[in-house]
Amino acid sequence: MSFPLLTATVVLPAVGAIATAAVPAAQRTAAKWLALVVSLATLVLAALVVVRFEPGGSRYQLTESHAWIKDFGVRYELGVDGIAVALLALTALLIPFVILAGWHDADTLETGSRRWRPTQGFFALILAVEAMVILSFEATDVFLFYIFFEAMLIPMYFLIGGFGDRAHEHGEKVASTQRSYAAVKFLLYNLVGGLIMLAAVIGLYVQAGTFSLPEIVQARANGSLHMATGTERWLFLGFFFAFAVKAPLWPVHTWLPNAMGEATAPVAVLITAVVDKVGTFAMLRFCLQLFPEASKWATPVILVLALISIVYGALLAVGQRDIKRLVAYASISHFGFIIMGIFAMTSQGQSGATLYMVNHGISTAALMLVAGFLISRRGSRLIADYGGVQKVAPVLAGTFLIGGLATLSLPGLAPFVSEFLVLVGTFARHPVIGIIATFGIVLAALYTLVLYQRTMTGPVKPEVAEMPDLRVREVLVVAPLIVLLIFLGVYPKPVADIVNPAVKQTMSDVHQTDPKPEVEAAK
Amino acid sequence: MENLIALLIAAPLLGAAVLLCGGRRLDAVGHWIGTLLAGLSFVFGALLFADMLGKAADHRTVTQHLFSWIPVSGFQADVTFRLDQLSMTFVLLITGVGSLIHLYSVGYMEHDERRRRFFGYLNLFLAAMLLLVLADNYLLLYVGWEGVGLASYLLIGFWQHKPSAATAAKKAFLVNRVGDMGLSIAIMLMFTTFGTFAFGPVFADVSGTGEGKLTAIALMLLLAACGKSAQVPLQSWLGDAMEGPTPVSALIHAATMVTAGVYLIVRSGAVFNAAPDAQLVVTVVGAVTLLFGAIVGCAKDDIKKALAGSTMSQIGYMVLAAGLGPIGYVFAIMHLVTHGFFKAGLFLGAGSVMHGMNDEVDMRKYGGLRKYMPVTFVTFGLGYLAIIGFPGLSGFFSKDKIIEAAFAKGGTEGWILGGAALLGAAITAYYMTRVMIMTFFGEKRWQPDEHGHEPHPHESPKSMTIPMIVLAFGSVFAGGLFSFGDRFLHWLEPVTGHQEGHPPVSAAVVTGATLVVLLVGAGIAYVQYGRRPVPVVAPRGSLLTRAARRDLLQDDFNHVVLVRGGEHLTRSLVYMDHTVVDGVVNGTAASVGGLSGRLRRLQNGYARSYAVSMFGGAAVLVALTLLMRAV
Amino acid sequence: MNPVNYLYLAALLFTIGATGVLIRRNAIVVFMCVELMLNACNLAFVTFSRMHGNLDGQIIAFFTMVVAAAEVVVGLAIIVSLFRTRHSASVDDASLMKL
Amino acid sequence: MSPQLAAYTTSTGEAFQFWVLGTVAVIGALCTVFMKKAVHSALCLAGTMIVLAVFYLANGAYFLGIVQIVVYTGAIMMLFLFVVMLVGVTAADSLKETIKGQRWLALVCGLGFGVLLLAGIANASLKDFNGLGRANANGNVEGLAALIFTKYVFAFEITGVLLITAAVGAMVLTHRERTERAKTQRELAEQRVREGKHLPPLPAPGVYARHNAVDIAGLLPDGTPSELTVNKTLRDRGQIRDVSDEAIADLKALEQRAAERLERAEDERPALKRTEEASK
Repeated sequence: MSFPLLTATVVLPAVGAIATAAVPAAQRTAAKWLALVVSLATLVLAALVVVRFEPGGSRYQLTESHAWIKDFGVRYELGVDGIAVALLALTALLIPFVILAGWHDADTLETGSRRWRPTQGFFALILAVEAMVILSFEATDVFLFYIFFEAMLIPMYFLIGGFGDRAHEHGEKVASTQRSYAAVKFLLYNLVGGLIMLAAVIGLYVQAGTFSLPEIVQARANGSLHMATGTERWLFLGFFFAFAVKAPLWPVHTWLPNAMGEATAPVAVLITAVVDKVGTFAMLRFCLQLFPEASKWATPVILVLALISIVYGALLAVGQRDIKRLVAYASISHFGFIIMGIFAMTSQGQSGATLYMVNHGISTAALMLVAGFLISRRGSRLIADYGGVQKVAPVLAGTFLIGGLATLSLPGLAPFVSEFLVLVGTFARHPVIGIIATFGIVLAALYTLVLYQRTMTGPVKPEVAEMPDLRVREVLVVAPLIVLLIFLGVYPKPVADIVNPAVKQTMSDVHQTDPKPEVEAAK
Repeated sequence: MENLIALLIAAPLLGAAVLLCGGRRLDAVGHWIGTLLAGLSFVFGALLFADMLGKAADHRTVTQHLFSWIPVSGFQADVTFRLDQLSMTFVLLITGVGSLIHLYSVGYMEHDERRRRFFGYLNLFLAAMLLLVLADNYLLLYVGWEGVGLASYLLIGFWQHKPSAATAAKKAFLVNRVGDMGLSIAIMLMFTTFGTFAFGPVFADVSGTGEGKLTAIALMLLLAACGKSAQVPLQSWLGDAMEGPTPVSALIHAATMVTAGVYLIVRSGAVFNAAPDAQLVVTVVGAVTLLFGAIVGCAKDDIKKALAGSTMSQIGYMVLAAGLGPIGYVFAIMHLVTHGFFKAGLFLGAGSVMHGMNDEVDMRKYGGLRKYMPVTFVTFGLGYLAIIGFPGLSGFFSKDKIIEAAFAKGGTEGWILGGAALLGAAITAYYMTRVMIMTFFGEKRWQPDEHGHEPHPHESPKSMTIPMIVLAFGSVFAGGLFSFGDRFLHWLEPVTGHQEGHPPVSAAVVTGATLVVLLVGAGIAYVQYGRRPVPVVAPRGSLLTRAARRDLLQDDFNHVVLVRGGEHLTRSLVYMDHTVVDGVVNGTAASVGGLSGRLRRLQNGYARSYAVSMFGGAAVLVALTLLMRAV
Repeated sequence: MNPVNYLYLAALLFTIGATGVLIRRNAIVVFMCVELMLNACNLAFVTFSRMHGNLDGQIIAFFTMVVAAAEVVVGLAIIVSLFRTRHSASVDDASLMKL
Repeated sequence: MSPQLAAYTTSTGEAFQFWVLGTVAVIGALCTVFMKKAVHSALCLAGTMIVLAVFYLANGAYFLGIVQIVVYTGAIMMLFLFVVMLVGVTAADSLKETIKGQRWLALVCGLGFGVLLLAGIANASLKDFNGLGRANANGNVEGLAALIFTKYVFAFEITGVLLITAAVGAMVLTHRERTERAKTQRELAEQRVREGKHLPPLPAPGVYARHNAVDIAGLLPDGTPSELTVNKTLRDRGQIRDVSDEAIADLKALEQRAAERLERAEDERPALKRTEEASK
């Protein structure tokens, strides 16, 4: 038996989380370093997964399978395809930056009590989220996936509710009320989604008699598992609803701005760049593969919802006065693109959507973390409180601009590749929707540039005049992300090569082929 | 030799990377690094040009495949460069004028503490512009297209502490984005129609495609061109873009970037040729813009904005020519190159004037400067003569050809387009004469600024005058050089194709008419501004003048409809998101809360009550079990 | 006679016991009623054991007795300590389970 | 009664026994529920349990029958009685219901449940009868032992653990450890002085020359009873016999006679109030 690499990528951060939590109260710094080292080691393991993965090989690779709950046929079944590998790598990559960016975020909570160890808790929770997210990317057993899809809400709840931004102008009490409101909202939305999904998971088991994704897909393909049209549609909706809440899709998006606004910047990155990706990933892996017919049936509605998300999210981003909420609404717009790409049912759209997940993770992380550094200096999230930062902190402003440009999908940076693929893929099948979605790129420019203009340019406000530029630690966080954005913008081939075969497979699972170009069709 | 193509782009790109990431250590030498790399790029361009001249006319196209960029099934985007005569022309223009302007900026930006960064941006612009003209497919072109937009954004907003500059930069980027939307839709259309968006296959397949699709593609490309080249209706950003440093206005907003739209149309000639309706729209846009820009140029007192109006108008000529199809492509590019020389020269001259006048831009506060800055006066004057089409200078050759071609379009359209072009020439003469007289002739009208500093007009340093002199040479001789023996025509014909136009009246008549309107325009300006003193405070002016000062009310329209409307829309959406979308969910939560509040009364806390519920529940379960068994 | 009658008796006793739990307030009597229910169950087990012809039912009844004994010990201890603190053995004296 | 008989048939004797004893058991159960005094309930329950023990024997569960008598009736019920004594042997519940609708709900549930159970049993196909002949062939106790120590050995061990835990638990719950030194008489006296009430010893119960039982509250001068005079335990059980009414009536009669003799006006009589009740 070979070394269980996938399990290792889960166990390592999980053990790391426990170990970090157990560090004595006095050794705060040790806890931070421990968490950082564990996350870097996980990154090494993830890199190993990427290396060991053969893009042209079988569908699921590095598989592991052990019986777990025998009576219900629940198995501990892991396996990765190209899409999962890409997202696994993204997660493992982002966590060290999240940890490094949040280095001092939990310090101010320190109180006299010896048993109260918020710093340890903060980093342990981040590692716990990492372990759960990675497992949900790897699980090929529907039930196993479901458990961790839900379980990750718990650490996220505490991260949002327990470690918010301490904005100076509200008193701490107001801030903490809003924080717990945001945390509860996050939890409730996702729990409701999860509950409906649980019903669908059970329904699926009743229909299929197994939880194993490959088995069900195979059974559906060779006709041995037949589902009535109505049943399939209901089950699809049950799964899709949970993922749409997680993603989030309009109109179940309102938890995201609250959660991202109240959480610290690294946690906001964790929400939008890592945890939410599980939602879109699951649409691609579970919704499409398990219910191909229902997916096709629901496509028009979902595309319209995605389109609304794109335009609506962007318009609301324009109207925001709070930096972090602005980024949150921008993310809603971007998730609209991802979902649109998935349900465009073309290989360009789906490859684009997968690349989009990776690129959006990196670009949002860059923008949000720099925004977090900015906010931590002034202690305010309101755009109006800034102005002229560019003059006093040029490196901060420069990195902020690059993050913003990535958000508006400037060609040459990674998000452009994916956004264009999604647009092309959608346009090929649904021209009108594709064209309307293109308005999104104008609106993206609008909210990004307005944000940059109001915070960074203009005369220097007296409150920001003394603002220090980025510190070494902060540069260490941002610089690699920017390098990565440029690299993946110029040379996305490595990721595309990993993703493409999996997308091709998914397309054939859904019985879809790309529309032929007119010229070729004429021939 | 092909490998040099990549180096052409790599040199300024390296410069941008080094200068922007290098930090303060490079402050002392940064500008020279930037200039050197721009010059190096020009040297590479010259080498490639020499190489190209050595080949037969039909074998001059070379491509360089670097790597596969976006490989997704059915969607292949490669990083491939294509160097043919058209690209070569642009490469030489961009690197040549670019290097000169780098040199000029060394002096112009001397006292700016962020000079290193300025050169980094300039280098970034060069790289992006070269990528734009060297790309072998539309997607790669798109990268360059937005790249120059970014550089333009950064450079317009270079003095970011001025809110007006920051706003202008944002506006330029946004308006360009609207155009970019057109380009991306065009690419998507190409992909669904042809299955590819590389130049070669697309142009080859044009014949087998329906005209409707092609018209749609062409119109979308036109939208892109309108955005980038400041054509009506997306012209509003160019005037505001003058907030940037003057070298930027010269390089980006006169000589190179704004002409990218013309490049796009000429490059996509095959598509436009197959879509006559789209071509008609192109000519209309060109004609409207050339008049629009000219009228705006007449009313502006800000020297750079007057020149910006002129740029808009001149690009209108080019677009008009490009819309005429094979009879106009070559002349569009020719005018583009000569315009690159004389307009860059004019802007540099304006920059030189501002440099000597404490950055004053209002022409009403100039006057009589010819005595103080002779070199500037001479070079600016030569540029002036070139742009109005004074016989023998560059502008004469290129503009005259375009007017001829417009008449050659034939039919009513030909007369209308030709007439518009002719009218445009008259207005050009008028407003350029106005600029010339207000700046260099008449009485001195400058006043102390608010700090009491009286400007002391003086000639600019060598690093600024040399580029102006070089460009003045270009303004004088380029047109002649190109036209004698139709050299430019033969050079470009293999790429763009050419068709001789036949104006309804002979070419000599058209030329004569052009000269007449030129004299009329210049004469009126002389009467208005040369014969009587120029008031320091602008008179109220006629309705048209007032409208033209406000860019013919286009900004007001934008403000009222787009900005205000957008603000209202976003504000109401924010409100809706909070009340309706969130409200539904919160309302559900509240009603569940109310219901549970009522249900809570059942929980009276007495253990026996709970026991009754349990027992009742057990009874129900038993009943259900029995029922199930019975059924 | 059919031994099923034992089952009817067990059911009857169980129901009486359950009703007693519901209507009596004295904790001790409630407890006795619980015992009555347990005994009714035991009777059923024993009868089933006889019907099935094996001793498993008796074993279960035996275990029930053991558990009941343990339960009584703890339960009465609780009643005693409750009585000590609240001076009452009524289950209705407090509605502490109310939110 | 032979094992054979018990195993295969239900003899007439058994039927007779069932109907007679069954009736007794049901009556006992009903009395358990409806008797006012806990001690009566306990006795009735014990009766029911003994009947059940007989039924166990009749069903061939000899061991269980004996255990039922020895353990249940002999030990557990006695434990109940002890606790009843502790809490108050004469304490009678008021059968008045305090929770609205509880009794009706309980009766409906009880009846419904009972009917359902009976219906269920009636519906079940319980025709086959195996009897315990073979199982009890080597003796009932041996059969049980064989099962307990083989098949159910784990459960058996666990019940052992349970019993020990229960015993320890009962001790923990009822044992009160003195956490501080007992107060001396002097300290108690000082405490009383500090608190400022009942400086002298509490008054004795009983009404002089009439009642001297400890559960009768002494009367205050105006004829109302003072609960302070009764032992705390009795007070907690609510076992206070109130004779104040008689005393008050006597007093009233005395006043009446005095008034008639002195011919005093009605309203000049001293008002009689039950001060303690008013204060409650």
